[in-house]
Amino acid sequence: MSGALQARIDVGFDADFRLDVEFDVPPGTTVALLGPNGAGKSTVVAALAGLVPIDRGRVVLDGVVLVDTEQGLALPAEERQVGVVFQDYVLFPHLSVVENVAFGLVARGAGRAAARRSARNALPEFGLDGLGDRKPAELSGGEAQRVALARALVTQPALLLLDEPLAALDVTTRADLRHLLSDHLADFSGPRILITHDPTEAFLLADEIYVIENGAVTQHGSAEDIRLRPQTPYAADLAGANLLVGEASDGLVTVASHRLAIADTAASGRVLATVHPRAISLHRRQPEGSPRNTWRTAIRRVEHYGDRVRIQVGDPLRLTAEVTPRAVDALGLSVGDSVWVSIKATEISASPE
Amino acid sequence: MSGALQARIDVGFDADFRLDVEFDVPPGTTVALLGPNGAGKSTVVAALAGLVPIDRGRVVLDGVVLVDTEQGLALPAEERQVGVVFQDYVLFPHLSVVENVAFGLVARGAGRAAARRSARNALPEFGLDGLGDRKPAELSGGEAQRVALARALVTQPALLLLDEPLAALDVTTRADLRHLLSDHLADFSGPRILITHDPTEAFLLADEIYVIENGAVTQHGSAEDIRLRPQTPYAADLAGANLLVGEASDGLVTVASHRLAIADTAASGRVLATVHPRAISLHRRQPEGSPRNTWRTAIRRVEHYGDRVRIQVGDPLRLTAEVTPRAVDALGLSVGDSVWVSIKATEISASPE
Amino acid sequence: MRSRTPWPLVALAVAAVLLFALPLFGLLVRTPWSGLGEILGSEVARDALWLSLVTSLGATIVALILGLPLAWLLARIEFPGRALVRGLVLLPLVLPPVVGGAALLFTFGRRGLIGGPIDELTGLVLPFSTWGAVLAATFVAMPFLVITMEGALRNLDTRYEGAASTLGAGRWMVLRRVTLPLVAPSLAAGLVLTWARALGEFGATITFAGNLQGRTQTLPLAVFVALESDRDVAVALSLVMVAISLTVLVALRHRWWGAS
Amino acid sequence: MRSRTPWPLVALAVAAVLLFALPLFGLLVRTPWSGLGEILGSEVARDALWLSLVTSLGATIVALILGLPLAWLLARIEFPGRALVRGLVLLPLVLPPVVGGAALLFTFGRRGLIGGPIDELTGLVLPFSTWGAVLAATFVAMPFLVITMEGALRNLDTRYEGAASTLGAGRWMVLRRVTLPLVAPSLAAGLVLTWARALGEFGATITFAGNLQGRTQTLPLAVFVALESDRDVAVALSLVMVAISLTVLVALRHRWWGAS
Amino acid sequence: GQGDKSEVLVSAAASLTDAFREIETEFESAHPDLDIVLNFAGSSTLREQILAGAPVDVFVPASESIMQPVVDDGLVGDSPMVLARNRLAIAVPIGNPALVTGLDDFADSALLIGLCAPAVPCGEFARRALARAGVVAEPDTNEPDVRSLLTKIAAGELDAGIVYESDLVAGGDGITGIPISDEFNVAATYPIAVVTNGDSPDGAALFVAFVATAQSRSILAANGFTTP
Ligand SMILES: Nc1ncnc2c1ncn2[C@@H]1O[C@H](COP(=O)(O)OP(=O)(O)OP(=O)(O)O)[C@@H](O)[C@H]1O
Ligand SMILES: Nc1ncnc2c1ncn2[C@@H]1O[C@H](COP(=O)(O)OP(=O)(O)OP(=O)(O)O)[C@@H](O)[C@H]1O
Ligand SMILES: [Mg+2]
Ligand SMILES: [Mg+2]
Repeated sequence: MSGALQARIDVGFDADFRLDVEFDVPPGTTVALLGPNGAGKSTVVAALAGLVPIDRGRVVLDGVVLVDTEQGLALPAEERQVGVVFQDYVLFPHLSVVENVAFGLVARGAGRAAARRSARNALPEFGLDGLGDRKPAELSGGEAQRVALARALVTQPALLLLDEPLAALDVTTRADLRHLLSDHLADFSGPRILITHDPTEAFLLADEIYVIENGAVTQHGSAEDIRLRPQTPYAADLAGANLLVGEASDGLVTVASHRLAIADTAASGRVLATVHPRAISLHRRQPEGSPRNTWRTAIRRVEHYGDRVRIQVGDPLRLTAEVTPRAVDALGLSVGDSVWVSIKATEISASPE
Repeated sequence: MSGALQARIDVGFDADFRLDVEFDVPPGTTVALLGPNGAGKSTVVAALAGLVPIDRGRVVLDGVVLVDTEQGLALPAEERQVGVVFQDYVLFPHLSVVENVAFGLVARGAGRAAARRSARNALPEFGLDGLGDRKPAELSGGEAQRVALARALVTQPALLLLDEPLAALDVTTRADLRHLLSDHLADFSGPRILITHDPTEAFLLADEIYVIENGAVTQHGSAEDIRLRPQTPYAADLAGANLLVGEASDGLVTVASHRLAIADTAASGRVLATVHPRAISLHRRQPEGSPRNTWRTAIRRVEHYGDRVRIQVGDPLRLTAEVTPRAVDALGLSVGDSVWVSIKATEISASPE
Repeated sequence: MRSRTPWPLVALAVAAVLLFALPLFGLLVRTPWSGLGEILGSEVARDALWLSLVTSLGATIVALILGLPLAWLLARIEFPGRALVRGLVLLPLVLPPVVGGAALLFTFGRRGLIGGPIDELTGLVLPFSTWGAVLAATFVAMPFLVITMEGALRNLDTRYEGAASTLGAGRWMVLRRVTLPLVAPSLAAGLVLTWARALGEFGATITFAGNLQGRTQTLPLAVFVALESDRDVAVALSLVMVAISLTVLVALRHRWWGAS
Repeated sequence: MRSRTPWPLVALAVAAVLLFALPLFGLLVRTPWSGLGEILGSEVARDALWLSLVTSLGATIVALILGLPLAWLLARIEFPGRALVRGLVLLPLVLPPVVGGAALLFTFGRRGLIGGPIDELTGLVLPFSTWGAVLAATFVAMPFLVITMEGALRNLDTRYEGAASTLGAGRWMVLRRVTLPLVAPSLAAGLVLTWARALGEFGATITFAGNLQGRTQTLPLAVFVALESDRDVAVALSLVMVAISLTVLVALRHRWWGAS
Repeated sequence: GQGDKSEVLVSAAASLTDAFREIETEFESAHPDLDIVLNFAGSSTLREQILAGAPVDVFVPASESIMQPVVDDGLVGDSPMVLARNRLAIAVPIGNPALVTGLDDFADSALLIGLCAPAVPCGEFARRALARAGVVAEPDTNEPDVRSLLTKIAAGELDAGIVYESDLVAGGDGITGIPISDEFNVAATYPIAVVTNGDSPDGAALFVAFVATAQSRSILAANGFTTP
């Protein structure tokens, strides 16, 4: 079975926002959409599902043209084989959990009783045993999200659109459902699109990542690509890296009038330089030795993350360093303190913009 | 200003679920509620806010009795000075963003025009510039959540209840709003309760953590306490640790008929033993040397998290080990492979249940 | 919230209830209880009761079949003249019943715009037939369904319908399994108003369909005629109507209205 | 979804519109257009028009003040006999107008249960006064507001009201700024039905309030009298009612009904 | 009503509308201190109002049977007198498309004919007239009042019906009348009486006296009534 998705979508709300993106999702692969709030991710879902008419573009799923504005063609939502987990679930408030889950089966032609039976059988898998007869208003947030997930997955659609499907789940369930989802996704031969704000989730579940910002795709590639070579500040935040934009020449990058030595002497012109937080060292006294980049600055923020501490330093370059709690205690670092920053030239990777 | 919250709450839905918890939140401190889906966290919020009548209990805020079922007293919601960010926002669909944010100010007596002005001024802080005149239906999920946060915070209530207030935010905004929130919380002298599924968020923002499971508090203490000595499997998941429940005697813990050597020879009776994933080593061949616990098993799952890989091994003890990607490559580990597990006795901490 | 009783509201509501209850009480006081059985057992009364049930139910069904689509269009589709159509729907409410009946005669009568051709083609003469009584009751009662449902459909969040369609539900299934259940309380309200109005319908029926026992003489017509000859019969028949509507509504309580 | 026109629905809706439009057309065809100006300029017509506006608006306002609280209670508060009260509210719809008017007389007439004491205490005699006409119209029209609003309030998600109260809004502010705006389309529907029914009210008014020019003779009553003397006048006056209701509804289009 | 004039409230059967409006004008010019307020409705509606205590001074229903309960309730001062009579006539749509000629045609089952309901005076009288003529009629409708019977005849829905002569004068557009001969004809009686509920018994008495004058009788006659 083939089943690829090719989508070119251009749609706008008022003058404020315009989404103009293009995807190509081969069958059996998962694309993660990541992006800031309001970037247009949910709008992509609505457009693919047929809930928002698009202004211009063409969507082909498994050889079937879902939309083609040039031909004036737009399949209604119910004729697209698209399963959607909505960001805010949109469970039917008048139906019980079982009826919600069975809805798609009935709509796709299963008998009422058979559909309910399959739906009820699917509940345990989603951690919903015993909740089958509840109404959505009687569910907790996480339970409701699981119902939404179950409702979309049981119909086995040709395209799966998951809009932050795990956001409300507790750590345990999230891990379980991540596995369930990755098993499901592995069985499921169609393309799927996963929206998430959790980079880990994206890295774990997706074959390819699209970063959408302000209605446009700003970067796409493998998780590795994004992690190692983020192209925008948002992508750098995702990767947990520091991103600097500067001018390279002769093994130096000039960022906001500050010069950093880099290993790559061939780089020139505008470059994106990334530094991993763990590659940044902090010292009380001016460090000696190999690191070629050292300067003095003040601590802006100290955040304890369990066994790691993230420290943000201030101008001239706002960077985040990651150190151990032991180091923080040993150096007695706290906000406002003056510190020396050092970075080895080899830890700064620069790539043309 | 004092302002402590003392709450004893007992409330049930049907026969299925009963919440019976007790808190004591000193003024100026933040308590994080963590717990599995359906544990009753949102119910705590509803009960404290006065939206769900409680069956038995007493809530005192800043010396004012909000509820006392023995006296048959229950202040209506509008007379409690409680600010709530609801898990599903509950923005007023007929009001613009500015009107939503201004609502609480008007209700608390500000003039209509003044309230709108303050509300509009507060928008940039929450990353909502330019969205003031939108209706909630025209917002993205993350934007809506920010409006909910702004609406609750501008009224400066005596008690803040935040139900997963950052769940829908992108990484950048989440970090920004976490800081905003922690600044806000620092200024704000009343007690506050934060519900989250993100342990990092809890560890960063809360002074004390309550773990709620199935309607009851199963553990409470500092972030450090929970991280180092989780008392339940859920808490262990939170801390990212492996939790084993067993019988200790003579420096051995028996877990499901498997014996583990521990350093603490004095421990006896039922104990909770925790092992950090990084303290578990995996080998292709039977390891030699100091680790006292070694056994052979199969790999159940391999998950790549950027620069770490988590590997779950199967029976007799399901444990998760964390290794570097390099190690995975070097050892050629994949699902189903047989491996040797080794744990140093000193890495297993046991505490009485 | 739930525990506090809002006294000013209760006071106003009690005043409203009294406005309805006191006249009923006044009516009950003047009721000739002794002769009641005999009056209600009469053939005239039984025929009228039966016809009233038939025509009011018939009108409600027709109103549902025609009125619901109209309400849906008014609520959901933007088309020129929408406000005008909505105004047109209210005509039967504001037209004096006799004028409304006369207007129906001009249209559906033997010599009417539509009635003429119908008569020629099918031999069906609407006036003086039970069909005519149903038509008159529909004309007068349908606006309640249309207007109530338009309001309810406008209030409804269309996202549920969207979600249903992504699950493969066609328009008809969406309507039946999502839209209507979600507006059930308003639909119940609209149907009850429609049925009650049809049951009480008098003016247009008398003018359009005439007054023939067993064919077009519904309870209200029987009451009107009885008022001319025997007031006791009129009061007794009125009480039958009161009893029917109370019975139906109390019986519907749980089924339709839904628990709150 | 948005782009496809559901033809079967449209066909049914068109049938519904024709049911309302054709009789109006029939009426227009028989209208004496030449003498219209003179008829409408007459004192009788002007008095009746004015009175109709006053009583229908008055009845709508009273229905709002008394009926909204009742609808709220019916929708939100569980109390014994709730179904009975709801049934009671429908009485005016099912009672034949003359009987309804007579029941009002028994209650609010000079010798009535309430009317007697009122007369003695205040000297106010409701029958044959404009107040009486307002009372009769309220009695007949209020059910529409109550039933429509009960349905709408039942449909409403109470979480918004809860959220408003946590923000410090008291019951009144919640009602005014949250509840009513959220049910605005249904409220508009209810008010329009109420007003239109009050405007068209005839039977209870003529029975309870009498048919006195300038005091209780509203347009429908004037039409009734005109039918006895000059049909042209009757048709012309009916058209005035049609025109008023169409005008009001078309004017309300944007303000009230909200854009879709 | 105007200023300090005392009002006399007259509840009259709707069929008297035109006649009583003219009589009102005449009466008020003869008695400038009195203001006649006319209350037209169906006779039974008017009766209900009076029985419920409405402040009516004069009651003029379209039949004696309607007046009777008011008399029985002791609400009438002197016993009612006869104001006018109204003879029956056959009404057919204008142009008489069914070519009706007289009461005999009412036995023709091919025609659509309408009568008032037997319980209503016009129905009772019509049946008596038909009986006198020896005609057995099977009406297609028993209209509860003359007005709806007339509407249907005017609209051509009915081929013929029996109504009052006064109806042919007032609002008779679209209708052609065919007289019924005296030998079969039956007349309705309009009684008039002062009601004790009223606030102006003196004015009421004056009005009742005035309607018996020749001036009033000619007005009634011009509107299709016969006078005693
Ligand atoms: N109906 C609408 N009218 C106007 N603007 C809208 C409407 N719906 C969404 N928008 C705007 O379009 C943009 C994209 O919204 P969308 O919901 O696709 O964002 P998103 O990427 O899903 O964000 P989030 O991560 O917060 O869910 C946002 O700026 C939003 O405010
Ligand atoms: N109205 C209700 N009727 C019956 N049960 C309910 C109702 N509301 C909530 N529950 C149940 O009560 C329990 C607690 O729900 P609550 O919303 O407090 O959970 P939670 O801890 O907030 O979970 P989550 O993390 O998923 O938001 C759940 O099992 C839920 O199904
Ligand atoms: Mg979104
Ligand atoms: Mg919750």
